[in-house]
Amino acid sequence: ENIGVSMALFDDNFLTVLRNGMTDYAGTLEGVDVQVEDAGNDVGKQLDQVKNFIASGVDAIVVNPVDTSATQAISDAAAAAGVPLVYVNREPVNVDSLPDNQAFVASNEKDSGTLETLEVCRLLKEAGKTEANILVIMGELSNQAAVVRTQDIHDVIATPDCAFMKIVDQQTSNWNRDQAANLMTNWLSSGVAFDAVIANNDESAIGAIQSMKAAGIDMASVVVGGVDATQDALAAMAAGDLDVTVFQDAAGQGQGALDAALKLARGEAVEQKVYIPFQLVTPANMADFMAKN
Amino acid sequence: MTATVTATAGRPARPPEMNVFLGLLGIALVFEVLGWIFIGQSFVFNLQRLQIIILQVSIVGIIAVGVTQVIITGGIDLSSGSVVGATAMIAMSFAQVSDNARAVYPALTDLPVIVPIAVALLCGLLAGAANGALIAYTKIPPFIATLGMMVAARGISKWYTKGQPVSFPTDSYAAIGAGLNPVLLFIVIAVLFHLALNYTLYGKHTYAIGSNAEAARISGIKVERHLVMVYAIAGMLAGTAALILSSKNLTAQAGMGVMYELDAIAMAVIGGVSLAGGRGSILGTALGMLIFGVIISGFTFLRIDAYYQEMIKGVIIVVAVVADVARQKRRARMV
Amino acid sequence: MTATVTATAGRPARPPEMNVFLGLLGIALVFEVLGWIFIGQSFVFNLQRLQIIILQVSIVGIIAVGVTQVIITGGIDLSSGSVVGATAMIAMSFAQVSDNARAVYPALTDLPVIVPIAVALLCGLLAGAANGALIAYTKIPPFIATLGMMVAARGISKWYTKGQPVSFPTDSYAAIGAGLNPVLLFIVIAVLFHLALNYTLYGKHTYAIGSNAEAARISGIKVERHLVMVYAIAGMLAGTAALILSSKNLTAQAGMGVMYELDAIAMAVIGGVSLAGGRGSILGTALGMLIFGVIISGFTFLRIDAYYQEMIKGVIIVVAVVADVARQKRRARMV
Amino acid sequence: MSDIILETRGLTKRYGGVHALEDANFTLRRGEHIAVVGDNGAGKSTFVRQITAVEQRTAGEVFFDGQAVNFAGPLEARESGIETVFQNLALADDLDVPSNLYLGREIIKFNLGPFSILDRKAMRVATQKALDTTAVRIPNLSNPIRNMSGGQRQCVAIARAAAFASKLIIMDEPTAALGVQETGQVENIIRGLKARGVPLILISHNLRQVFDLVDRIVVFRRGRIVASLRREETDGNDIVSYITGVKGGEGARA
Amino acid sequence: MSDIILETRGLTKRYGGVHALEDANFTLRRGEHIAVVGDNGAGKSTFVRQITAVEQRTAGEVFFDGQAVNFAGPLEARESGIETVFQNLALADDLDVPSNLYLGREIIKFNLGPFSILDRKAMRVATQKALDTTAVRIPNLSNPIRNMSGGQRQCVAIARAAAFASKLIIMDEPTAALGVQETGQVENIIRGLKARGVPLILISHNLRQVFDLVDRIVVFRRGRIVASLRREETDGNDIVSYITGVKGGEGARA
Ligand SMILES: Nc1ncnc2c1ncn2[C@@H]1O[C@H](COP(=O)(O)OP(=O)(O)OP(=O)(O)O)[C@@H](O)[C@H]1O
Ligand SMILES: Nc1ncnc2c1ncn2[C@@H]1O[C@H](COP(=O)(O)OP(=O)(O)OP(=O)(O)O)[C@@H](O)[C@H]1O
Ligand SMILES: [Mg+2]
Ligand SMILES: [Mg+2]
Repeated sequence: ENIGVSMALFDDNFLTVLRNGMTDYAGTLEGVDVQVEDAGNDVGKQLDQVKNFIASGVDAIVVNPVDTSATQAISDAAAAAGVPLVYVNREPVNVDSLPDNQAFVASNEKDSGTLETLEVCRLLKEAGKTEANILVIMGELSNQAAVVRTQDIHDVIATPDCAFMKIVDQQTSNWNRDQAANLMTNWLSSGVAFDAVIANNDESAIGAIQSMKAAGIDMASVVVGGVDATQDALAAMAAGDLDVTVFQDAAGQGQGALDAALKLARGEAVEQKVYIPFQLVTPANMADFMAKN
Repeated sequence: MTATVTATAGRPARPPEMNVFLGLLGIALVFEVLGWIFIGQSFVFNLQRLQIIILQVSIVGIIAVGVTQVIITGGIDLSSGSVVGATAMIAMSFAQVSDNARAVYPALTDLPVIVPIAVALLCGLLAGAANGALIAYTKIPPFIATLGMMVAARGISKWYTKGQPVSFPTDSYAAIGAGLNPVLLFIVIAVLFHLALNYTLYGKHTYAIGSNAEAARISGIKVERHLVMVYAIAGMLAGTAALILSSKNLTAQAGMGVMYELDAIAMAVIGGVSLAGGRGSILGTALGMLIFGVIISGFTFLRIDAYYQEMIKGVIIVVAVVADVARQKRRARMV
Repeated sequence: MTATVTATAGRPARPPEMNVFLGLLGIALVFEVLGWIFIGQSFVFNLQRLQIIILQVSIVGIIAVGVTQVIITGGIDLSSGSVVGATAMIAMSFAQVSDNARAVYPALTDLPVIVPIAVALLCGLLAGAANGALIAYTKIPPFIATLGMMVAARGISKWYTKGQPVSFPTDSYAAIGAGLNPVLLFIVIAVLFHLALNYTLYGKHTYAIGSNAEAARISGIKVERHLVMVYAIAGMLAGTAALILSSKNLTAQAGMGVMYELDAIAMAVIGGVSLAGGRGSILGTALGMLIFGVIISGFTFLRIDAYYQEMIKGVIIVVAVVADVARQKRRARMV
Repeated sequence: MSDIILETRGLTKRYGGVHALEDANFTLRRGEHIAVVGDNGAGKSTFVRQITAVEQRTAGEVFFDGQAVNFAGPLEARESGIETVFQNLALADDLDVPSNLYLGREIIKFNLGPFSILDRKAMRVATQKALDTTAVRIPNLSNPIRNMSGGQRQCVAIARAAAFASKLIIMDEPTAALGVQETGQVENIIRGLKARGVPLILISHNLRQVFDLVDRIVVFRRGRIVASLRREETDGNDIVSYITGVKGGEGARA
Repeated sequence: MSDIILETRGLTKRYGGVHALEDANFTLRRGEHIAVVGDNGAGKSTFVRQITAVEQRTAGEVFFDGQAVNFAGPLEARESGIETVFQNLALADDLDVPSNLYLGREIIKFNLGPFSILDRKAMRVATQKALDTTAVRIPNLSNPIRNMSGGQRQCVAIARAAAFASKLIIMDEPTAALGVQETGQVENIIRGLKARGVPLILISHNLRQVFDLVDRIVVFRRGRIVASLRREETDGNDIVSYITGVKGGEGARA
């Protein structure tokens, strides 16, 4: 079978793991040919890629949506051509109206930022804070994950339990370690007092950590949270710098999506909605995740 | 005794568009042959594929039509991709259905489709006119003026809904970019601008400014006003592209249109439009656009690993222009 | 009867860099005043801030030094950001420690630091030389040649490890970009190239080519060879930037350096380097770079909402160049 | 109606510290042909650039057709009736000959504002006629100007000015690049303008030509007008001594 | 050693359908000064561009200094000893006068390959000297060439060629933009070259100048050489009849 895969973007660490999980798994299967395309974070391009797959006569398509609200057009195109379709990683907006030969294997992005912020909230309480200043480092402002994760932070802080936390500033690092490092140094130079840094991804958290360490700040006195549980992040956690991150089974999602696509292509029944939960990673359980991402 | 007349009027040289066309055929042929060898099917003789080849580039193609005129005046427009993003967000927010819980303007839903269309054209026009006015009246390089607009417009699209995508358009809005409409719209626009550039005052002055702006000014062409018009039209075409793109995808996103400006410029230059200004045609740009379409579809067709696609695309852009330059030089030299 | 001599030698006009410097002071002053009003502290008189102002732009500044020469020859380099990405990936993969389970080349870990340094410089040099050779020998526009390289190099960086980040460098590699080293390296490079452009054959020929390439060729300058050299050096500086960037961040990723090329070009142009070629200086570019640094730090300092920052940045780029152009015009017209 | 078509008072232009033109007082009567001569860098082209508003003057006044004028740019100058052949020929290199001749005043078949349809055939025919008056031989009118010889380009520029002549024509070294035959033709064009009563300012280094054609000769030297002499009251040697500074004092009223 | 420094046989250049130069047979002896005259578009500049390899010829052979040559470009031509003043002055507008004069052969203080240190003072002094020979007045040598008058630019180009004169100098309408005084000076430079025995090809529309300066006059017409006459055996009217086509047949050996 030929399976066409359209990834939201290639130069994203998490999605890279997912993608490699899929291709590695395909390598173990007999007669399965996976063709992966890079949508470059462009919804228009993604739709065109799906149509190109259809024109080339693939047996099934896997889409990692650039934007979960753009999935209607993709579903329509695949349905019109009768090609099975599986969404992976991000829950499509039309999840409740998917045709029979479409499915999704995804996580709910709302969970990631919520888990992260709740844990930071818990750690701050544990440290006996009654008032805590938070710095937020956002991902790329045009990116959905960044928007949702940032909203999660605000939502958690809005709950009475964590209302003692106060966001003093929130800026963007564009997912980028270098920009996050510069951002943190700028904050430090402004003398902003803070108790925790909540970043939309691990790279940004690591950038902030590097700057804080360069400025001689004791990392035990600051709570830092990220999302992704990348190798670098786990190393930072092992060093005691990073306090919280959130793991998502990227490789597992990739495998699951490919399996679903193959089954649909063969006309077998599949579960239409498969939720893969996010998991909180702390120094306590980090050993379990070391080999995963 | 009479002098011999050896200097005869040159027969009209082969138009540069011919070269681009041959290039297009060549590339398609390569895919066709490789297709039979590796995939066992035809690349070209597949109606669905021919449609997607044009469909997937016609939106950027509309931008490229605007960019072509801009380049002919000797300018450049780096802002078109970002203008697409910002315009799509704004226009789409006036095209949402009422049963959408998260409408940007809950009070302004289910509007007639003319409203978002007017908004899109106006947004594009304003952005383009701002580019043009800056370039014409402050004399800053087009590269910088449109770079500033690029950064600012992307900022606007991120700020407009704080990064939230805008979705759930009305049916009439969704119809704009449905099916092969983008292709039809592209063809109409391309033909109109082909005529405008070749048979009207507008076109003559566009070429004159690109050829020698000082001469154009001294000759009485209102260079500043004309430049504003050219950039404004380019902006409006970017607005049109935003309209079609968001309608086709049923959503508008802050990140829409990233890099479209470079693709549009590349299409024009591959089609023989000179970055020095004064030379080029819509026909050439349309051919350049098709080359892009063929390459993108060809890659998927041959199942070329995505990792290699960008490398190969970079090489093809360069090779296409190299070939065109070389052919023109040879023609000038020998014939 | 003797004729009156009214045409006297002009006193040396105020160098354009002076304008840029005044612009820099002006912007810093605005932040200083706003700082006292809104934040209640000084913007400028803060050692840590002065350091970060320079530190955060010095890596792009190194690229901008290379781009400045390229622009002086009348060219442009859109590939530098992508070259940074690709070079960082490749160089870093030769700088990994052995106790890293996922090293790219498990057999090639703990290498002496000279190896990744040499690799980075070589990669940058090759990419730049390829740009230069294309431009010089096939005569395609620099915009297109470097656009092709931009796309291709980004493809390489994504392909190299299939998108996996490359981390865990050796201590000696990590030391390259630690602390204020990026600033020191920038200063050394800027001074070297300032001298080269002003006092050597290299500089003279660079300006001559940008001013009139045909004249330069007829006068016996080996234009092609020189262009290859200029672009190769620019590539090498991008390689140097990749080295420092990946070392500073202890990681290399496929997305590194995105948009750096535009920032570098903007720095040069804000610093008075003419996109038409023939005019500009490293000093101007350095000042343009500082303007960028001040703006970035100023935004964070004033806690301006991230959503507005890009819009304001776009406006500032344009205003800076508009002001510079206006001042130069006024000077030429009146004095 | 005054007898004077153009007058400048105290016209001055400085570039940085370079005093290219100082306190030029100049008068041109209706129908009069005046030559402006002077060494290289004497300020002749600068003088023309101020009158035609290609540059903005540093000081002084310009009166045209009885009124003080302050043109914002060359377009305004042209619209009020001043046609100019500039020293650095203002031609659009990528356009063909008819397009250049009619640049900015194209013949229109159908008026649609900026999108008016051009009458290309009419322009082509009229161009051929205009060129015939200059006797220049241009094998293919549709070739872009880029490919023409220096003289051919010059003839296109002159044909353009002559074809649209109205109140005043200024020519900055129009025959510098021309051959014997074309020079003769241009001189004939100038004589035709004289007969039609169109006033002319001719900048030229060719004293033979100057004495053949004009009524009065104005000499520039180092940015100043040092002499203004009727053709009859002077001769070549006299003019040369003014040009070279052997004669000529603080400046003269032209 | 042959007496002939430059010879062309059947030199031909076509641009598309335009036969700009047809079958030109031309000979220049050592020390000889030849003028090339002809109407605009007659092919004079084209002839020069072929010899100096600015363009590649369509057909024909060029012999220089006794050898068949096939220069790859103007640089090679110059390196083998041909200095040229092109019609469209090859100057770098943004550079100052000394930089232009020494473009491509800068004086060096300290050799470091491409990064050799320039001796700016020496070039400045030498430039002033070279310019003195042309009598042009340039107020400020450090001004970029962009701001110079047409004549000043021309003088810089001529000074450059004269200063580095070696085996052959070609000047394409060198005095077209020049004033009376500067024209005189350039003519003096040319006489100086004659005295030094440097051969010269002078393209000019100024017949007075041509008869004053050269040994032989070659007439181009419509891409062909139609006459080649020693100065003594002809006069102005004769030349004009060749230029205009009244005289002259299928072509002549120059
Ligand atoms: N833009 C400028 N900036 C500085 N100096 C200038 C500028 N334009 C002209 N000049 C100077 O002004 C003086 C007069 O120049 P102008 O071009 O008027 O001379 P001209 O009389 O026309 O000479 P020519 O006969 O050579 O054309 C010259 O010394 C020239 O160098
Ligand atoms: N690149 C080109 N393409 C097409 N035609 C050209 C090109 N260059 C020159 N020509 C034509 O070749 C002919 C000869 O031109 P050339 O420049 O040699 O004339 P010339 O004798 O130097 O004239 P002038 O005295 O006006 O300088 C002209 O008809 C011209 O239009
Ligand atoms: Mg002049
Ligand atoms: Mg010529």
